[in-house]
Amino acid sequence: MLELMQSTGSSLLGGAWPVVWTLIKIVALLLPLMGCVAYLTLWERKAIGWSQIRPGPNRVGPFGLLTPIADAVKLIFKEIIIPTAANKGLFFLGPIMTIMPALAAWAVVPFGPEVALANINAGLLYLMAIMSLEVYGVIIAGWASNSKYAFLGAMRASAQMVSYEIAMGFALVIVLMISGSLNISQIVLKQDVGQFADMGLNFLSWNWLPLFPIFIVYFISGLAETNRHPFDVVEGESEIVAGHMIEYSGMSFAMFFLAEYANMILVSILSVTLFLGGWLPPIDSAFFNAIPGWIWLGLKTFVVVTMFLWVRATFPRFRYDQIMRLGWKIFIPVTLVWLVVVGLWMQSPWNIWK
Amino acid sequence: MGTLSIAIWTPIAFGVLLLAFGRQAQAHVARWLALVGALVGLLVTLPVVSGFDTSTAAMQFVENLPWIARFNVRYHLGIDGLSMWFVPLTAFITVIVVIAAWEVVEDRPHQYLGAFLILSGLLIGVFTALDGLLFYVFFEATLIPMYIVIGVWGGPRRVYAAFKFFLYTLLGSLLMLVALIYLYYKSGGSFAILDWHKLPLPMDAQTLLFFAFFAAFAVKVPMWPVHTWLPDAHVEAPTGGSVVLAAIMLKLGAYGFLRFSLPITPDASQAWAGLIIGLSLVAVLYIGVVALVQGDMKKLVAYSSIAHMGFVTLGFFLFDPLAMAGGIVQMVSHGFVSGAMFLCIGVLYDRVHSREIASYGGVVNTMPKFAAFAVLFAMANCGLPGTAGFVGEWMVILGAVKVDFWIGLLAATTLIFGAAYTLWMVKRVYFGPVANEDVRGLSDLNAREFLMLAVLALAVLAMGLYPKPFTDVMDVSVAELLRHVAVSKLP
Amino acid sequence: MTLTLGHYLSLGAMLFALSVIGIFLNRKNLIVLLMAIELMLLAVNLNFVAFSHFLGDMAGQVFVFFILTVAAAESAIGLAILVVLFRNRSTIDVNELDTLKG
Amino acid sequence: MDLQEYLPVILFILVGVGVGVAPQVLGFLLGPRRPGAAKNSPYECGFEAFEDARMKFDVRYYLVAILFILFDLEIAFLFPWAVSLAEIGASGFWAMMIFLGILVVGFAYEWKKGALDWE
Amino acid sequence: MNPMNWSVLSPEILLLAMTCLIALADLFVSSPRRGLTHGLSMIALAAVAALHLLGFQEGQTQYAFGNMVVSDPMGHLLAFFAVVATAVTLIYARPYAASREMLKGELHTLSLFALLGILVMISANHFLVIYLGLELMSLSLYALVALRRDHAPATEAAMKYFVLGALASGFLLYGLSMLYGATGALELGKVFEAIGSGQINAQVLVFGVVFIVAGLAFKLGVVPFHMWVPDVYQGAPTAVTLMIAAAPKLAAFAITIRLLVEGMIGLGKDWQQMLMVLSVCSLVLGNLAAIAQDNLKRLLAYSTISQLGFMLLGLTPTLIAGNTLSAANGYSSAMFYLVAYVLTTLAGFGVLLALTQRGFESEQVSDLAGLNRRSPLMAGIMALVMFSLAGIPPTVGFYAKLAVLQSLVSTNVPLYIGLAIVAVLLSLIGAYYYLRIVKVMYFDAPADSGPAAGELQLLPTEVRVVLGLNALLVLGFGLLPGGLMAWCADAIRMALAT
Repeated sequence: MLELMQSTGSSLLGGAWPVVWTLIKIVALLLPLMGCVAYLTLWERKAIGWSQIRPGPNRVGPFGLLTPIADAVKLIFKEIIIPTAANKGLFFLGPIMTIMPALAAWAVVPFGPEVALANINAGLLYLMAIMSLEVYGVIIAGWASNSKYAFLGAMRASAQMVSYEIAMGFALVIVLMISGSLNISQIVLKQDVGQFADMGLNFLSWNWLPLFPIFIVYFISGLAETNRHPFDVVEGESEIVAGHMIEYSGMSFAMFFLAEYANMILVSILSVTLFLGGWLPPIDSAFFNAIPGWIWLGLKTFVVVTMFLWVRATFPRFRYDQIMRLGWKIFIPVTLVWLVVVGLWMQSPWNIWK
Repeated sequence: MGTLSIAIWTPIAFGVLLLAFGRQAQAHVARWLALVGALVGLLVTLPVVSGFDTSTAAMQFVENLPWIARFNVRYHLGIDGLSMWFVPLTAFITVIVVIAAWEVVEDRPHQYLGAFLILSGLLIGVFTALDGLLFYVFFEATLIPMYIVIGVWGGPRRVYAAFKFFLYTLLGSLLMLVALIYLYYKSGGSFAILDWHKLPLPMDAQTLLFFAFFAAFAVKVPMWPVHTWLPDAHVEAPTGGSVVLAAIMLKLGAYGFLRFSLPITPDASQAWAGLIIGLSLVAVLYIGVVALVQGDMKKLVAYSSIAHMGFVTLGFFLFDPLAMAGGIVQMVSHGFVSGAMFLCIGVLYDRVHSREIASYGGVVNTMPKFAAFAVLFAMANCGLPGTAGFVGEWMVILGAVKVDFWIGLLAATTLIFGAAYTLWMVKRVYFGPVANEDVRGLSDLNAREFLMLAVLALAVLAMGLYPKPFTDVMDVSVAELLRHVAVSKLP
Repeated sequence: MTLTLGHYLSLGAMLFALSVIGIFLNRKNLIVLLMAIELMLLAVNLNFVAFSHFLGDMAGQVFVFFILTVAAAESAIGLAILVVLFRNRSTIDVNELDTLKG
Repeated sequence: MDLQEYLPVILFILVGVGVGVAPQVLGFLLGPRRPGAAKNSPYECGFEAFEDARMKFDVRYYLVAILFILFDLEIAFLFPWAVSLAEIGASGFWAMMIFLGILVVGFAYEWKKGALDWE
Repeated sequence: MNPMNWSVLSPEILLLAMTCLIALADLFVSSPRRGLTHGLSMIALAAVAALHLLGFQEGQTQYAFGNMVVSDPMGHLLAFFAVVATAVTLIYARPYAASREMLKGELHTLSLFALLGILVMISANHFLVIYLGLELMSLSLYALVALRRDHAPATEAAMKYFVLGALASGFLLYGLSMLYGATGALELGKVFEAIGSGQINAQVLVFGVVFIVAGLAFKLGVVPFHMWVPDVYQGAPTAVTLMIAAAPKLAAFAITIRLLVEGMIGLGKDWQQMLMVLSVCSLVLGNLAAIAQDNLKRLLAYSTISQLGFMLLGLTPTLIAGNTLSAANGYSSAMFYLVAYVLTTLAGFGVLLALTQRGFESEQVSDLAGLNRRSPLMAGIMALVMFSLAGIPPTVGFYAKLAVLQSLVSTNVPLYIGLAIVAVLLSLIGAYYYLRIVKVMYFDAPADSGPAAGELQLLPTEVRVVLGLNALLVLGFGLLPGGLMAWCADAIRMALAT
């Protein structure tokens, strides 16, 4: 059927067809993603509710399943307040700069072998670049609001994000060292080889085991990058309320919200891709192999995302100085040391990544 | 180390010693040390006089060592008849200066005396250097101590005078530096002056070189119209500074003409001799008139120096052996006479603190011994026969008459002008009734002053009465120089 | 239209000229100056990359890498100086930097 | 180099911007618009906002920014090195170790200087 | 590709290692007097200087790191002087910095890093290395200027230095990119070959050369790229001014030689003319502007401009009718000039630094008034420095001027002889303001402010000894300049021979 669409499309639209076809693919990716994001919010409330021995939202629809829809409708019809003192253009731009990177990063995420919207060679580099843009949204929003809380929140958020970006970057470098490619599909495939993979225990060949400290660093940095608990001083209710988004309401606010959850899923899926074998089945058995890769990917991602929620439900909030100390004084040295260890390991005869 | 090196470095060593270890609190030690240094400096120049061979025009007491290999610059010293007398003269004047400064200079005498000792060594260096660059180094280096001396111990307008002195002379000598480098290049990489003497040069090069040298030496002599620094420098300088300026430093320029302009660019020199003669005559006549109207004694003597130096340059550019020898004799004698004149003014100034002629009158009544000396030197200054001033002037005038009667006549008028301004000053200052209370309170010479004036007076008289030792030394060299100049160097 | 070396060079030259003009004409804000400096280095980078591409020589791109790094270090120092200056003078107006003159 | 591969990337970025713009426009169109002086003033826990919010702020934020620039660039250097580590062999590895060694010196320096302390 | 040849860069590697060590050592073992930091720095500098001197005496030209760096006698000699200059600067700077709460470890570390940049530049044989060295030096110096954080003029100077310095780097880079495009090479030897082949688009080359010359001129601080010099000299802490005034000029000279002479001698006639214009402009502006200055540091800044203008004159007479002899003559003269300038500048600022103790900035010309009465030794040294800068014998400055003039006149081209005369006349103007300082020190009545003679005795022995030696060298090289001149000549000759 796809081939039919391809041929009809190209005959109809000529040169513009690849664009249209890509757009179709993007939409095909985005719509489920939006759905996931929407239901992630519900899942979060449910999960936290359950962990606190309460039912969570259950009024709208069966088991509260329509809650996200109701939220969306409510937000659309809410007034978007633009403070008088705000910088109008930037105020509008802030949410855009927040949501755009959160979505655009998905372009290179592989859902299976060669199944990525853009299977570019510099995939990881692109990810680094586009995720760094996230800071701009925060800064612009905080600056444009012209409110002290927003400003302070933006400063905190950006400082925190850039701090953890370094640790994250080092973590990525280490992954790169052993995979030898910036192409994310390659990185996944590289995890499917090795001694344990030969024994059929593929999940032991995945990067998380040899790079265990890095995996942890990456995961926690991901929490901090997305300003999730316990690193959410950005919007510490008790101090600066909602941080850089305090002046936003209605759909503008929804953009920040969307972006946050989209980012959560992104970070999770990246953890899975980089450390947990992506779409690969954990054990080399016929049964597991029969299950499509995207299901494995989805499952793993779900587990990791749920860890985000679990962390939120469990941990108290860090103080800001503790956050910075963790980022600079613990993660960076740890990654540096592990980088050297892995490097030496690769130089040694016991190199397992040949 | 050769005789000349010793003559140069002895006073410098003493000077450095004074600067390094002299203290304001121990001024007396400094004075004695300086005196010892000056006397030793004079002693070590005596072999130059006694050992000098008057029968040859070749360089004597030659020292020739490599110095800056890169540019083939050599530490090349030597003297001939043209330069010989200036070595002891410099050392002698330095002794006088040290004595003259004895109680007069109270502010940091160690620095003052040290500067003069160093200056003495440098001046001897200029007269003995046979390497172009070495000459230049000594020539320029003399500016530093003189600048300091004028600026620190000078009169009220000392800063202006010091700057004018320094910059005027620097301007000229920098052009000379370019000329020296050009000669270095032309001669195929040699800074030896004697090599340059033999260097054939085309006329346009000669002309440019001639004017480059002219710029340096004419300022130094000084010739009209670049003489204006001299009255200022003389007036503002302390007595010692004036003495050294007049007695020695002015001779550097004249000596430069002899050593550089004439032998290196003989054709250009002959071609432009008219200009020099003209300027010299202007100096002699016009400056004579200017001197006449001065109310400041030092200025008067300064202008008279310019006029006398005009005689020297005139003598050089007549290309006559008598005139040239006369010029050199005039240089030496002017060294004694002008030095003595300035010392006399210094003696008065120390007592009255005025240099205005109008402040004085009838000094002879209160300072008879001093007046006697002063009158003697004044006579020498206007060229009275029997004094040093007469010999040189007379020789130049004779030579001039030989060359051209009118030049001789014009030159001879200087005797009249000289007599006029000097004697008029003498009359106003020394003779007549006692003019005011200052003069009435004057005390006559003390032993120190008497000593130095007496020594100078002896020198002036000796040279005037028996000039033969002086002229003997020069004759051969002058003849050789003229022979050299007569031959064209055009390629 | 194919992009030739000339196009890249012209763009580079334009960016370079813009930044130089920015540095010399800007009289308001030091931040703009710092940005102009960055722009200048980017113009140079463009040149290097274009040349490197058209010459088929990787060295130019390596050079760009180094320039980028140094540019970062440079802006770090520039910003640091700016902060210190602001703390001392409470202004980053170029026109008000006039205590030093003679 | 196949630039074709980057078409989806560019399109995705554009779509991302679109996703940012469209809902906000929608919100403007569908939501009510009832501005008021109190509503449109900056939120400050009910207090009147008394001065410009764009105030001087702690210099440590600058410090973090500057340190970030530097470290991020080191990472930029590490990227190509890491990718080609297998090919450049031991000499390439040790060269980067020297580089990292210097980096560590700088890091230790900052640490000891207190640049990494927030309090 | 030849082997890495680490030993060629051993002095630089040693310096880097020591600097890192010192940076850390200072953090962990720090005392207010920075005794350990200072001592270690001195040891490091002594070792590096010794290595370079040995290298110079070996007289070999070696390439390393894939021809990216070169070590030749010229480089060794310049590096030796740069190291010595830095060491002397640090010695002078220590009491000054201590009394201004500037004596942090950074003073030493940044200076050493700047020196490292200088050394890297000096031994560069590749555009990239030149650029990295240049930036390492510049960045360290920017930070050094701003070392007194609470001193408004210093920070302002730092900002100006930074902006214009970055601009200069940009110019230089742009020129380098053009050359790279034209020749397809970044290595100097290959660039030279490509230009020599004559198949290169001359227009692009000349375009590039213009920017390179402009960039170098910025770094050297010659007109019309001199704007930063007076402000930075005046605003920076005096110790840092000295750091900027001395050693970096040697590096700028080295890259000038490497880029223009070794790399692009074929384009000689293009850049010679530019240098000529630059130098004459610098001489005119530097000398004239200096007259009007009352701030001593600003005056010295303008003096530097004119001095470097004079130095550049030595680089102009090249390749007159293929006469490389005169070129070598000119370059070695310029090098000698520069070394003499650095030596003299060190002594001059050394005196200033010695006078500025105890919270008193000896910055105004009038602050020197009557110095001779307060401290004859300091006045003497300063006078010596001034006479040297003015080019009066018997100081080293005279021979520097002589050497350059000599190289001009020896071309026997009327244009160059004319240049020599112009230079001479302008240096006469220069003599005026140098003399003015001597005048202030010797002729004027003492100023009330400023340390008295007794206080000057409190200077650390180290400073007094080094300052004395420095002054002696200014005079000593004036009396016997032959050895130093021969060194410079040898160095240039060997650099050109390769």
